[in-house]
Amino acid sequence: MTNAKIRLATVWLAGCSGCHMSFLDLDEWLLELAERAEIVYSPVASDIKTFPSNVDVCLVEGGVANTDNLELLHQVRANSRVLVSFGDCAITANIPGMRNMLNGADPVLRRSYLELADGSGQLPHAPGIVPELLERVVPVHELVPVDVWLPGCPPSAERIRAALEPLLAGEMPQLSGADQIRFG
Amino acid sequence: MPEPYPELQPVLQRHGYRPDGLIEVLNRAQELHGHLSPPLLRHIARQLKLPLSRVQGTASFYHLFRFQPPARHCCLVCTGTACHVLGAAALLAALEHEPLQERGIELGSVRCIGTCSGAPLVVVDGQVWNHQSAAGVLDGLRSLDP
Amino acid sequence: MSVCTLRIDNRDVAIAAGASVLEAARAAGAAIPTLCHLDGLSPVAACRLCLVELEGSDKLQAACVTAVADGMQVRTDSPRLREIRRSVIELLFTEGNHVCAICVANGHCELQDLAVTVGMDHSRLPYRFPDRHVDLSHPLFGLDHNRCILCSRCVRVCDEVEGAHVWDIGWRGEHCRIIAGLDEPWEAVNACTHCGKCVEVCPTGALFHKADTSEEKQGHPERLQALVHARNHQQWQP
Amino acid sequence: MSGACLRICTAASCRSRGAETLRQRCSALLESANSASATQGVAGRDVTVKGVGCLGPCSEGPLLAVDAAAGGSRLFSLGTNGQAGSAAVIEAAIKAVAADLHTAVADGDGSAVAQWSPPHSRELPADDPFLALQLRRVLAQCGRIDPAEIADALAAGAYRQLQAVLQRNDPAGVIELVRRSGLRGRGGAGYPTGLKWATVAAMPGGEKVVVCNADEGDPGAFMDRTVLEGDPHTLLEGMAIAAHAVGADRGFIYVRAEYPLAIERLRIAIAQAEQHGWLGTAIAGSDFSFHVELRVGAGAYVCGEETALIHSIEGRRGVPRPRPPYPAQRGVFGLPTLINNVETFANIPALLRLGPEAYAPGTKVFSLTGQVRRSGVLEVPMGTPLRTIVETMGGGAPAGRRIKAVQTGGPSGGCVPASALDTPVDYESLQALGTIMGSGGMVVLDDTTNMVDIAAFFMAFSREESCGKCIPCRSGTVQLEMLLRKLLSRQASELDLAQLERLCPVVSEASLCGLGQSAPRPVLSTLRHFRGDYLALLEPTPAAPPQEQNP
Repeated sequence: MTNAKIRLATVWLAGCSGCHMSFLDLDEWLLELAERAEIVYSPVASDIKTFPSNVDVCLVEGGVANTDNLELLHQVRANSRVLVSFGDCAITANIPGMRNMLNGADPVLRRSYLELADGSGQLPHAPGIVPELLERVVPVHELVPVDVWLPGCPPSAERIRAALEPLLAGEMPQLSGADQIRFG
Repeated sequence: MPEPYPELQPVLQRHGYRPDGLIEVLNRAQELHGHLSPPLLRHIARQLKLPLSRVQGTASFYHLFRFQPPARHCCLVCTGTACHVLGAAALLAALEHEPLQERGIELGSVRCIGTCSGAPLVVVDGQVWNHQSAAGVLDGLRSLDP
Repeated sequence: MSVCTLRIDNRDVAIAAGASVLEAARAAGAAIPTLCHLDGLSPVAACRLCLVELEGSDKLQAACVTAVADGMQVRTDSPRLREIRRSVIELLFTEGNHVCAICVANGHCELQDLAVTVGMDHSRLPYRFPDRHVDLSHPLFGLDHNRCILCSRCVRVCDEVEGAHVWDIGWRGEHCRIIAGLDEPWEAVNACTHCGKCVEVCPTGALFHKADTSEEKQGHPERLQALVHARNHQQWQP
Repeated sequence: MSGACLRICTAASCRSRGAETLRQRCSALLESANSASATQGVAGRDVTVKGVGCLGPCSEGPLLAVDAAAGGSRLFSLGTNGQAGSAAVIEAAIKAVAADLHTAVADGDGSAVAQWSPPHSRELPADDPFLALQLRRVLAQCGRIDPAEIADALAAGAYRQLQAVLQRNDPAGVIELVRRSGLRGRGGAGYPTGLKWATVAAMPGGEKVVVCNADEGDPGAFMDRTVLEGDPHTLLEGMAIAAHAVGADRGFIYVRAEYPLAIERLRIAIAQAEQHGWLGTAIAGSDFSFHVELRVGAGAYVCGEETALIHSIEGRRGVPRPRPPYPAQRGVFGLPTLINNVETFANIPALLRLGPEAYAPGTKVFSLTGQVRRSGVLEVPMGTPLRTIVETMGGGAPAGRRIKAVQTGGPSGGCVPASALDTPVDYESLQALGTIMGSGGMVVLDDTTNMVDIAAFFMAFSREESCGKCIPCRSGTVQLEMLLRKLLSRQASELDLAQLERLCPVVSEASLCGLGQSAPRPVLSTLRHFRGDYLALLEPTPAAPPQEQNP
């Protein structure tokens, strides 16, 4: 069994990390998961800083909002067999995507750092340190092919488990019904 | 209190103050007043005994009804098929870059006026100008009264 | 009253002549999704979710406005219909700004439920993120255009049941939006009786009670239906 | 007519080239010459000038025809032929023509004018294919009569068929003649006209309505405008015959606001017909009454859809509703309503005059425009090959270019590739190619055209004109246009192309009315015949110029 461990990663793009919190809500099943999967990259379960190669399953939380998100997503896609779009932000852009209604990165920065600033606001500018915002926050599948969609804000622990169980067994999950695919 | 908008009485009468005359009345009202202002729309709604939202909903459905006063001059670029294949999009784009508004000229587009042999064409204050280029239109617009 | 016999999904159904295919299908237990339709209001066939296949015709028909006929053979489910229904829901989601997580109607929303019904775990079409407004001028209610799907239930209930005709649909095409009065703030329209029927029939969180916060809005279309029944039959259920 | 006659086309296209000014000048000039000759006792200078409807090849306008008293006429193009007709150029040309005419009149009598050729003009010989290959029935009097003078129309035979119909008083017989002629709706859908009339006639109830759909909205189409501006009485006569046949006493003409001259001509024609007893109460001494009202649109393409048109006549948003009930069952004000388009009604007098057998298979009026040497309005026998129209009559693509496709049917139609130009123009043949006859707009596209751009153009049109009631059309057209724009900006992948091909049938099958149902057709048609244009855009670098694909 230990030889057959799948290599599991989770990444956190533009989201609130709530999906990851929900992942931690799997509680004691996490122990079972640890038996069957090796967590090779994760903001909540690993200290590895660079995305590894040869990943079997990667859960991607969050929309794609800046250049760092975009770069990481391309690494994820290039190195993962199954990419799971994990939660509403990854699937719809959701809350981070609400900035898209302002129509562009510049209006968003101006609104946040100048118009709503109390006094001496200034636009952040630190090339190479602060990643540039993309013009709009984009759902993961609009940028790279996605294999599994796991909606929810956040997806409940049960829902996450319903998706992971088949993946651990090397199968693709078939999610349906309000318990498994309802947004929100 | 005197009846407001007495000039609308003939068209209202012709349609017997019936709701089905709404578009005809709106057409006439705009002809007389240049645009459909809220007081004018309220008056028409009252005369035809129609809910305000029905009058506004109907007026806003049709492209030619307008709720703002028109500029002194109006330049419509025809964007019908024949004009399109003969360069209307570039013509419109070029004119959009000109500060026409400052000169009291409203720029718009129209979807085919059915005189396609003059494509690409513009309609300036109701007059058709055939076979136009951006430079030609701008030249012509310069000769309009300021 | 004469009776029509028809087949719906290979089940025989007998129903009063003049009934709609939708009514017949529901009587037969066939689940046809609907959104703009609401019992008690006139049908408009705008949402296209209730399209069905009729034997002998290539053209799909909206079940809500198609009258039953003797010998009619109806199919309410097929790969073609499933594709259309999912696409319609995707088009609705991508057209507005439907952020379920923060919506008053989360958990009680007909659009959200239909996404589940049609198996929409993501939209294959890009979200458009339109710039829309929220009207909070009314003392009791709000209208969030971001969540409006233009089903026109509010327009019809206000016109057909309340008789106030506060609402209508303004403008055209992609620019369509619900308008009050002369496209004024809701509060400025004297015709409004503050009855709240529009809020109760709204399938999403577009029209809401201001007191409601996330997940707290529950629609009450049954109250409208009780009212219409009472009025039509002079029968009340106290 | 005893003297010579100058017929000057004052329809919208020639009018935009100064034709109305020309007519006024010539008219004034001859009037003064005639009155001078009358006072001087010089006889024979009986030359008349009249403004007439479309003479055909609009690209050659302004057009002027000179009729000799002895018969025979010559057609002249005063056109600058493609040159930007600035006001100054037009004014100079008009002055020159008027001055020359003045000399001709001063020099002689009517026969001198009959020999006259305007300066700087080009005579279009009678055997010019654009003229010679036409079969003018709907447009028989268009360009001959003065549309603002009912006397002129009456002299040319207007209302004679109506009179005969009223004398025979056999409505069912008229419907049978229409049915036997095989006439089909000229508005686009091609529904059998006789069947439609019979359906309305069979509806119970005393009150019925006849509606003429003159909301000619397809961009690049102006057949109906030509009839309205050039010979409105033929339309009114056709409507009155239809009203008598189906038992209606009330009629509406719904005309688009973008046609101000057509509206003016219709108002005059209706008023004159009423004065002469050809419309109104107890027409021509019979007990048949028919009152026609003009309704002017306000800019909404979708109002060409019949249920939307009904709503607009009723003063509502021009939003379509599901059918049934069909307008024949429940139309304007809930009454049984017959709706036909302008050209359909205008066919009726000729149909009755010739009889159904001699009439069949009828004619079709087309407006030929786009990247073609000669554009304008032409009427040809149904089934004329497309090649005859665009190459022989229209002269083909401009110099140095080749025809790539012909677009028919406007935003609801598709593109016929050059390889299929031998297709006869009829309802079925065009449908087999994935397009439609439509109302008659024919836009020639040459080999500089990118067909994806054409598809995007029409999708943008449908998006703008969608009424917004049903979601597949309201939002589907937006998504389809976004996909096409993505292609045009070379950012699309094969997945996007697949998405495009998936979404098209959804929009066409799920939309409520014809606008949405046919909105994807320009995409599907160009995908079918010019897939190469799409594939070339998928590549990141510009590929070789797209070649036309063989279907």
